[in-house]
This record gives sequence, C-alpha cells and structure tokens, in this order.
Amino acid sequence: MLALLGSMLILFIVGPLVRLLFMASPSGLGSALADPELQASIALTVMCATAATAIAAALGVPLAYLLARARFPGRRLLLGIVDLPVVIPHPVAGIALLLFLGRHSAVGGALASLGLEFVSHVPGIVAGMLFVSAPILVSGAREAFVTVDPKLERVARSLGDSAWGCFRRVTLPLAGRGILAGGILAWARSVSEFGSIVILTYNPKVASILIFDRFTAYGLPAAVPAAVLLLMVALAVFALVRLVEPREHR
Amino acid sequence: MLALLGSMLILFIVGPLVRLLFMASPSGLGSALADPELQASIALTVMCATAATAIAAALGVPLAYLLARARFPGRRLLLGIVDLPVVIPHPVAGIALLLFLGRHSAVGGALASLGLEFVSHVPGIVAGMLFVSAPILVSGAREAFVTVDPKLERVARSLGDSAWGCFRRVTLPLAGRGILAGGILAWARSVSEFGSIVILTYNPKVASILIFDRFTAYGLPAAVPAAVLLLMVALAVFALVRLVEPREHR
Amino acid sequence: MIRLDGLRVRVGSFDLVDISFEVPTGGYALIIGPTGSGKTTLLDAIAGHAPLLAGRVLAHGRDVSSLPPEQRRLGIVYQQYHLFPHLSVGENIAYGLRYAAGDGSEATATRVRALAGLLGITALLERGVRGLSGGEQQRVAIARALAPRPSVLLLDEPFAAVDPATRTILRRELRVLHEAEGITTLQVTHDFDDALRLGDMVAVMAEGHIVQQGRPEDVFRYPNSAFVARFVGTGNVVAGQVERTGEPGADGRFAARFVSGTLELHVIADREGLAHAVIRPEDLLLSSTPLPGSIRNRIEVVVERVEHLGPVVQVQLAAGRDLVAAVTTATASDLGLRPGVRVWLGLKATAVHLV
Amino acid sequence: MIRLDGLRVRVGSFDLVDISFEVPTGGYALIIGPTGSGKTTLLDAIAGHAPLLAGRVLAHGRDVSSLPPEQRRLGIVYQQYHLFPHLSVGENIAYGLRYAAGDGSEATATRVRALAGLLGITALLERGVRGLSGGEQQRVAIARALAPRPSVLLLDEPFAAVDPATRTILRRELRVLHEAEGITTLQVTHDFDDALRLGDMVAVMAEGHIVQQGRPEDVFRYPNSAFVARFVGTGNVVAGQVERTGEPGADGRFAARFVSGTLELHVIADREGLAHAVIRPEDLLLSSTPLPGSIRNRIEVVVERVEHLGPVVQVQLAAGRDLVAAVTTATASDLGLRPGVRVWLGLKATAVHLV
Repeated sequence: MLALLGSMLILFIVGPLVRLLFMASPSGLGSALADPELQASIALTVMCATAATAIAAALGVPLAYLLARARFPGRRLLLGIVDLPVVIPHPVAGIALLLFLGRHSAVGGALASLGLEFVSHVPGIVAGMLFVSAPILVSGAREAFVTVDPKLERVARSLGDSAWGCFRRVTLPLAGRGILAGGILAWARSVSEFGSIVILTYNPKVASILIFDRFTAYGLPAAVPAAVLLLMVALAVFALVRLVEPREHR
Repeated sequence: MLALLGSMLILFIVGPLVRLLFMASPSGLGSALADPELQASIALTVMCATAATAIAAALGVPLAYLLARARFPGRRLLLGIVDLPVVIPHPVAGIALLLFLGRHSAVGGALASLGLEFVSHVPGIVAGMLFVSAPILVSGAREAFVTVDPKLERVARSLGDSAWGCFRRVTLPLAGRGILAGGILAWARSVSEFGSIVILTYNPKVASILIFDRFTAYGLPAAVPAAVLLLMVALAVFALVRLVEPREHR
Repeated sequence: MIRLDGLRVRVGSFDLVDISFEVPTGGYALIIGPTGSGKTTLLDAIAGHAPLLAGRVLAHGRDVSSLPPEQRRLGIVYQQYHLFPHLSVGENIAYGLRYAAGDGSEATATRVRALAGLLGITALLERGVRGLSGGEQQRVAIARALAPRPSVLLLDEPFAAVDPATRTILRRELRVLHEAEGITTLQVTHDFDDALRLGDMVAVMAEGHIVQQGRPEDVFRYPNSAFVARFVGTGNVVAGQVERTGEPGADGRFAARFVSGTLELHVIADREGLAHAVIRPEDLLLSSTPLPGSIRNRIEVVVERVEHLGPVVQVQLAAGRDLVAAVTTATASDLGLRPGVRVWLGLKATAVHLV
Repeated sequence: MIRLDGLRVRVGSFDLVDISFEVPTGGYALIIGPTGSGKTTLLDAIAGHAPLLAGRVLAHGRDVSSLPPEQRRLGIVYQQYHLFPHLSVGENIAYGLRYAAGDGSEATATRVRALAGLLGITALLERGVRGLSGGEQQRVAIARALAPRPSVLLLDEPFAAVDPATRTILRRELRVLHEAEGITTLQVTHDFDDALRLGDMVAVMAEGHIVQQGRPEDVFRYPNSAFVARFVGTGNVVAGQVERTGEPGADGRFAARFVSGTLELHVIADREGLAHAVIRPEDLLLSSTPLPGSIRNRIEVVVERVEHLGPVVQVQLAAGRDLVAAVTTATASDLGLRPGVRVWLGLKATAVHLV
C-alpha cells in the first residue's frame, strides 16, 4: 500500500524524463550538437555556473564552517537567511537583483563605475545563479562540517595544531567529500536556473533561456533536442554527486 | 576573516530582498492589493500550491517512510530519483511534463479522455509545482522519520501495537513537526515555481508568471508591487517554517 | 518459560548460529558476551524484530516464532530505555494497557499507580520524560514493560547507561522486583557481575555461538575455555603444556606437571599437551613460611603490586608468570604485603582448572 | 605537576565552581563523579577548550591558563578515543610529531615504532583505524597522545567504551605504562574501581564542586558524606540519630548510641543528632555464636540473600535495617549461609563511621 502510493510519485518524476529522453532521435541530437547557437549557449551556461559555484564556495565554505561550529547570537537568523532564496519566487528574485545591481542603485552604480555591469550582461547571469545556488552549497558544506566531531579537532589542537593547521589537516579532509557534493549540486542548480536570469539577462542566452526562447518562437519540436541535451548534462552531474557523496549520509 | 567572507554572501542575499521591499510605496502596495487580476492570480497560485502539496504529501509521506525505514535493493536508486528534479533545468522539466501529460502521449491522452487536461489548464500548473516541490517534502519527511529511533517503534510493537497503530501513536506524532516543516517548504517552492509553468500553462497566470508578464509587457515599475506582495508571502511562509521546525535539527 | 530452539539469525554482519537455551518459568537468565557477539540481535529475534532463518522461540510452551511482535507478549527494556518522548511518565507506563483485557480508564490508572508504587516513581507520573535521570528512566521503562503483564521480560544491558553507584541500587531493585513479580526474565549483558548477582542461569556467547551455559557460579568456577575464563573474570589464565607424571585413575584423570615458562605446577589433568590453566585468585594462598599439609605447589614469589579493593586485596605476584592472588585485608597486613616483599605461595593441585 | 587553582568554568548548563586540585609530578590522579557532575567539562577547561571564568591551570609550574590548546603540551585521550578516521594507525600516532623538536621522518618513525612496541600495536601500524576493537583504539589513542611527550596526560573515562573483561586488561596495561613512562596523569571517571586500582590521589565531584579529595583508600574508608560513601561504594549507609551515652574524652569524642528504626548500635561519635552511619561490609563479622571480646555490637540477624562474587560472598542481612556483610567463601560455607539462616552479627563500635 505504502509502496503503491510511493511508486506513483516515482513514476510521476521518472515518466516525463524518460519520455523526453526517448523523444530525441540520434539525428536530432546530432544536429543539436552541431548547432552553433546551442553550443555557445551551453558553453556560456557552464562558464557562468562554474563562476557562480566558485564564488559560492569562496564565500560560502567559511560561512558554513562558522554556522557549523561557532555559537553566537543571531546564528539561527543567519541559518534562516542563508536558506531564504529557496522560497523566493524566481522572477521575484530576478526583479530584486535587478533593483539591487542595476545602474540606478547604489551598489549597482558603484560596480558599474568599476566596469562591472549586470543587467543584460554576463555578470547578471552569474548573480542570478549565485543567488539561487549559494544556499545549496552552504547547507551541504555546513552538514559536512557538522559530521566532523569537534573532539577530533580538540585532539588535533592538543597535539600541536593551530586552529588553521587543524582545519587543514583534519576538518577539511574529513568534510571534503560532503563539500564537493554540495558544490556539484550548487553547480547543477545554477545550470537549471531560469526564472531570475530571464529577467536579469535575457541576452546572451544561457541554455535554459535558449530552450524557452525556441519553444515560444518555434514551438515544441524546435526546443526538444536542446532540452534533451541539457537534461543529459543534468543527469550526468547528478550521477556524479551520488558517486562523490559520503555514503554514511544516507 | 571567515566572518568577513561569510557576511559578503549574507549581504548578497539580504541586500536585493531589502531593496525590493523598500521599493514598494504603501500606495503602490494598496493598489496592487486592489488589482483584480493580481488578486485572482494569487488566489490561483495559493490554490494550486496547496493542491500540489496535498498530492505530494499523500504520495510522498509513505515513500519517505519506506525510504527511512525499509532496506531493499534499489533504495539508493530511489533516493536519487526523488532528488532528481532539483537538478533539472526548469524549462526542461516543463517540456518533459508537456510531452508526458500532453494529449498526444499515452498517459496524457488517457487522462484527457477522463476530462483531465493539463496543457494550458490549471492541472498543468499543479503538475509543474508537484514535480519541483515533491522532492522537498519527501526529503523533509524522510529526515523527520529517520530521527525517530526505530527502537521506539519496537517498544510500541512489543506493547501490543500493530504496525499501523505504532505508526499512528508513536512515529507520526514524533515526526509530525518535521513533516509539517517539509510540507510548508514544499508549498513555498510551489509558489516560487516559474520555469516549468511558463511552458505548461501560461494562462491562467499564476503570480510568478503575472509578474514576468507585466515586466516584459510594461517594464519594471509595473512588476514591482506584485513582486513585493509575493515576496512578503514567501517571507511569511518562511518565518512559519522556522517556527514549526524542530529545534534539535539545527 | 521461554525456550530458544536452534535459532539461526542473520542481521547485517551478525550471524547467530544454533542458539538453544531455556529459561524456566519465574527464572532469571542472562546471556553474556563481549560487544559484537550478537546479544542484542538475539533479543530482537526473540521479540520478533529480526527474522529467524531457522529454529523456534517458545514462550510458555506456545510457539511464537511466526507471530508478529505485538502478539508475542514479551516485555522489552532497551539499554537506552527508549521512553516515548511525547508522552508523560504515566502515559508511558499506560501505553501497553490499551490492549489489555479488562481495559478501562480505571483499571489502567490502578495498574499504573500500582507499578509506580512498586518502582518508587509515583511522584514522577505527571512529568514529561525529558530530564529524568538514568535510574528514573530505567524504572519507568521497566514499569512500562511490565504493565501489560507480559509472559517474559527481556532486558538489553539494563545497567550500561548508569554509573556504578546507581547500578548497584538498580541491580538490587531489579532482583527484588523479579522475586516479587516472579516474571520469567532474560537479560543480555557484557558484565558477568550481573550474572553473579542476578541470575539463575547464564549462557556465554562468542561470535554468534553459545560457548558455555549453566549456573553462574559453575561457569565462573569451571569455565570450559580460556575465552570464557577471561571473559567472566575467573582470574589467572595461563597458557602452557601438560606433562603426565602419574598413572591415570579410574576416571581417566592423572597427576601431571603444568609448565609455562619458568612456572611449574603440580596439577590433575585428563589429557596431555597444550592447555590453559585457570586459577582463581582466592585459591592462591599466601604465607610467610611454606604451607604444610596437602598443598602440592609451594613457590617462593615476589610481590609486584598490592591493590586494596574494599573487602579484598589483590596481590600481583612474579612467579615465572604473573599471577594475581586475592587475600583479605587482615591477611595482607599480617604478611606486610607491599611491592618487593617475598612470600610463599601455596596452591592445591586440584585448584588448577585445566581447559 | 599539574595544579588547578580555583577554577570556575561554565559551559552550557554545567557550572564548575572553585576547583582546586594538585597532581604531583609523575602522579596518577582521578576525578570521579556521577554522570553530569561536570568532569568532562573540567578536562576541556584544563586542555584549553572551555574558557576559564576564574582561576589558573599550572602545568609544571608554568601558568598555561591563557595559552591556546596547542601550546599547553597536554595529551588528551577521550572516552570514544576519536582516532582520525582518514589516517592509518601509524599516521595517527605520528600526528603530533610534526611539531616535535628534532622532527624528521626518521625520528618520527623511531618514536612511533617505540610507542607501538610499548603498547603492543606494532602489527596494526599500517592499518586504517576502522574496524579496530575498543581496546586497540584505546592503545592507539594513548600512543598518539604520548608521542609528542606531553607534560601531562589527560584521560576521559578511558574504560567506559570497552567490556569489563577488556577493561581489566587495559587498566593493568595503563598502570604499567604509567609506571614505565612516569608521566603525570589526570583521569576523569565515574568508576571508583579505577581510583582504587590506578590512583595515588582522587577527588570526588558532585554538581560542579569537589566534595572530597585524598588517597583513594582514605576516601573509600572515611567518606565525608553519605553521598561520597554511596558513590564510592563504601558499603552500608544508614540514616539515623546519634544519642550520647558517655562523657566526651580529650578529643571531644564520646560513646553514643546510633538509632535507625529498630537497629541500635554502640558507636563513637563527635556530635549528636541526625547522622549517617557508614559501615564497610567486611567490618560486619558473622559467626554462629555471639563473638567475645571487644566487639560492642552483637545482634542476631537473619540472612536474606547470599551472592557469590568470586573471592567474596556478599550476605544481605535483616537487622532492623538491611545490611550487607562481606565474608570469604570459606566462612560462608562454614556458617552454612543461605536465606533464612540466623547468625550473630558482630561490629566494633569504632568500625561505624559517622558522617
């Protein structure tokens, strides 16, 4: 009975994906691979997602460590803020970023005068991706740090490690796989983002926008090959996470 | 140093949202509240999100219980499949659902002959929301079940409870808050969905599509009041999750 | 009565093979073994939470092997007590009474009060279970298990989660409770002291097998292997070689010499070759002059260390092999035992148990 | 030498107040107390992982209170051992040698091999730490802590995670190791047996305070409160009333009567009123006829239960209050002790310790 209800949900998730995969003829896929606009857009997507993940890691891993280890007033509030983007409707996030990073805002104006333009530029794509993917990386890294017993760090300190030495020799090696898995998921989430980017930077087009664009302009058949290609990338990344992720978690 | 890096990320998340909240004049917000199209679209969003969450709960809670308790071959694969929608680009998910539930597919055709039409109909919105939000509910419920020690269930069984009695008297009361929190998050994720719905059912318009539509048709100022309103709903829901969520989790 | 009849269970990496054991009605039996010997898995199998690959479980003559856990009428108390955190102490105890014959709020309340009185937790009935001490939690868990009048009580390491001081008190209470209620009890533990203080019967497990069973005193006195001797703490276990020195008697036993390094002992053996000598510390007699009479082994030894453990003093001796003797405080002070002192060690040949 | 000087620490709900204690160089001291008395918090404060609100920690005369943990040169072994799971046994042991004077791969390898030899884990050096038994883990953790030659070794419940049989072996090894290396050692434990077997010094903690300190035998024999008496397992602790019967002597002490229910004892007291009588089980003498001589208390009692615990037999007696006596196996069989038998109990007035 439980299994029956559950398998309906599984079917609802797997069915559409399998159906989409079967839609693509090898020839359609081949011509999609040879399509220069799609090539450029996938390259742009991968580049921006990588940049967003790198920024999320540089800023998010330290934050995750603090949230996992330190006890300070406002910690629960910070935990909340970090997870906030998950519940923000994507176009709303896009509009908020547009207002924050646009030329007319204080921050956006200052950055623009440094030559960093967001709206309708590549950095806008990275900003949208960062906004939605950073929470995933932070929460993955935080959980990875939480699983490292603080007593291991105390032992390392008593054996002569400084705080940094102990982080490098004990904490990071033990949390590494979990952080990597979080990073890969954040990367995939960046690739999948659409709603905020469509508002911030429609052109140049990332893959999800290109698919949407072709769907609205030329209809379903024009969008399917690109969709299949992007789905395959997503599935490959996902398989990678599952291989990297520490087994004990599950 | 760690705190500095971390606070840059926090600023990047909070800044845009605060900026958006400050954009809305009380009068603009008032007229947005009085806007019948926006009213209808928020009502539609809430209704569809509630339906999607109810379906996700009915099918997902049993699945979550199985994934938390039973050990069977293929369990890891199922865990993977349930989390899959997180990495699927939203327009790709929309196209996959379109193919799966459209009149020309086996499943969609059968359902259409029963009077259940998805594409460009309200059920399409629910389908898109369900696809992206079910993983959140299932993983929240699964974690809630995992925190209930199986030995408590064994004790209840030895005291005379059947499997169902023990679930109702011990497991569900103890996992309840976690499942509720997962449900609220799934509801919020449904409200936030845009990329798949824009492909499945552009009309009638849910709130995120209405905002996008106004942005593209009339520009930023027309979209802001509605965006603020939706952001406030999202923040309220989020605050609710934080109140409901079991404290031990953090 | 509960009888295990050739049980075979596999859970994860634990593999229990051919477990047969019987606890008579009203008896108190213990299964002891080191961590990882499969004791908790065995309890789970008895209670119906781990499937049997072979064998049967009989409770008071009834084969319960194929019944679901709720129909076996076995009360269980786990090591960490596992009280229901969302219920009060009283609700925890009453949990199983919903299914009891003659159920009713009054009958339930009466039974809960009676058990709480018996276990001295009446004052806690209205409280939540968070913040109870280990000892209080254990009392609540026992009351909860006893409430529906199970036919057998299963205890999983009931004293592992409390300090030694509380352990002593709980052990005494449990024994009194067992005598008052007369319920057949089966406990698993890694502490042989529990068996000596509580049990009528004990079975020693190692790696999924029962390696010895019997009355606790007998297992303690006559362990059938070096493993059991070490595990139950019989005392000195020395590996060596048996060499026959006399003719076998009617029972096949003969006088022999047991050699281990420079230690040589007169013993009574039933076979030659490699063996372990098990010698209880209290059988090693210490004196300032060689002991007279029937004591065959007399060795001069040096005291290495003296440990005062309440009523007994443990004396570690250098006698070719390290040996530990137990003497009374009075003897220790009469002999002036302290490290470096030379004393005579006496040991009857019959006090050396060869395994 | 390590000296704690008026320490005050608060971590979460634990509040340690005015902890002063000194372990001489090469000494072995234990801090014992029940679960939740703040023992582990104290170790963390000494090692520099919990901030001091007041007081100082001195290691060999050097005030280390404000140094970060890595500069205190204190080796620590936690209850669960906490080996680094991503390193081999050898790498675990070598971990702290990176910072040692005269570091170098050869010096490191030599030190690791020496410690592994000392602890009997040479065969494990190349292995990962997963799958090690509790005893092996403990040996590795001790070797790792000792490798950088700390000035003090801190042990947190080192025997709580192993079975009693392994505990006996590890305890002996630790004692031998301590004697060989001569390192100042401070252990926290909830088991007073550890103190009796290992310690030169013991401090008993309760609710964040040290309630008694001294040599383990003295604390065991002369507990200063009913709490300590019960916790260290001195034996019988009976609440009652002291009534003066004689004139005070030069030391202020006087002959008195101790009354508890129907039990009346002749005692020597230094004050009247409510008190607890602490009586060691081995001071309760049993005989078939009233004992002659200087023994003031002679009472006829009934045996309630007899427990054979290796070298001693514990006899529970109904004597107005329940009392436990400890006798040798020989005495028990001479007197034919079994439930229901009436015997004479003898107890010297001076053997009753009033607190």
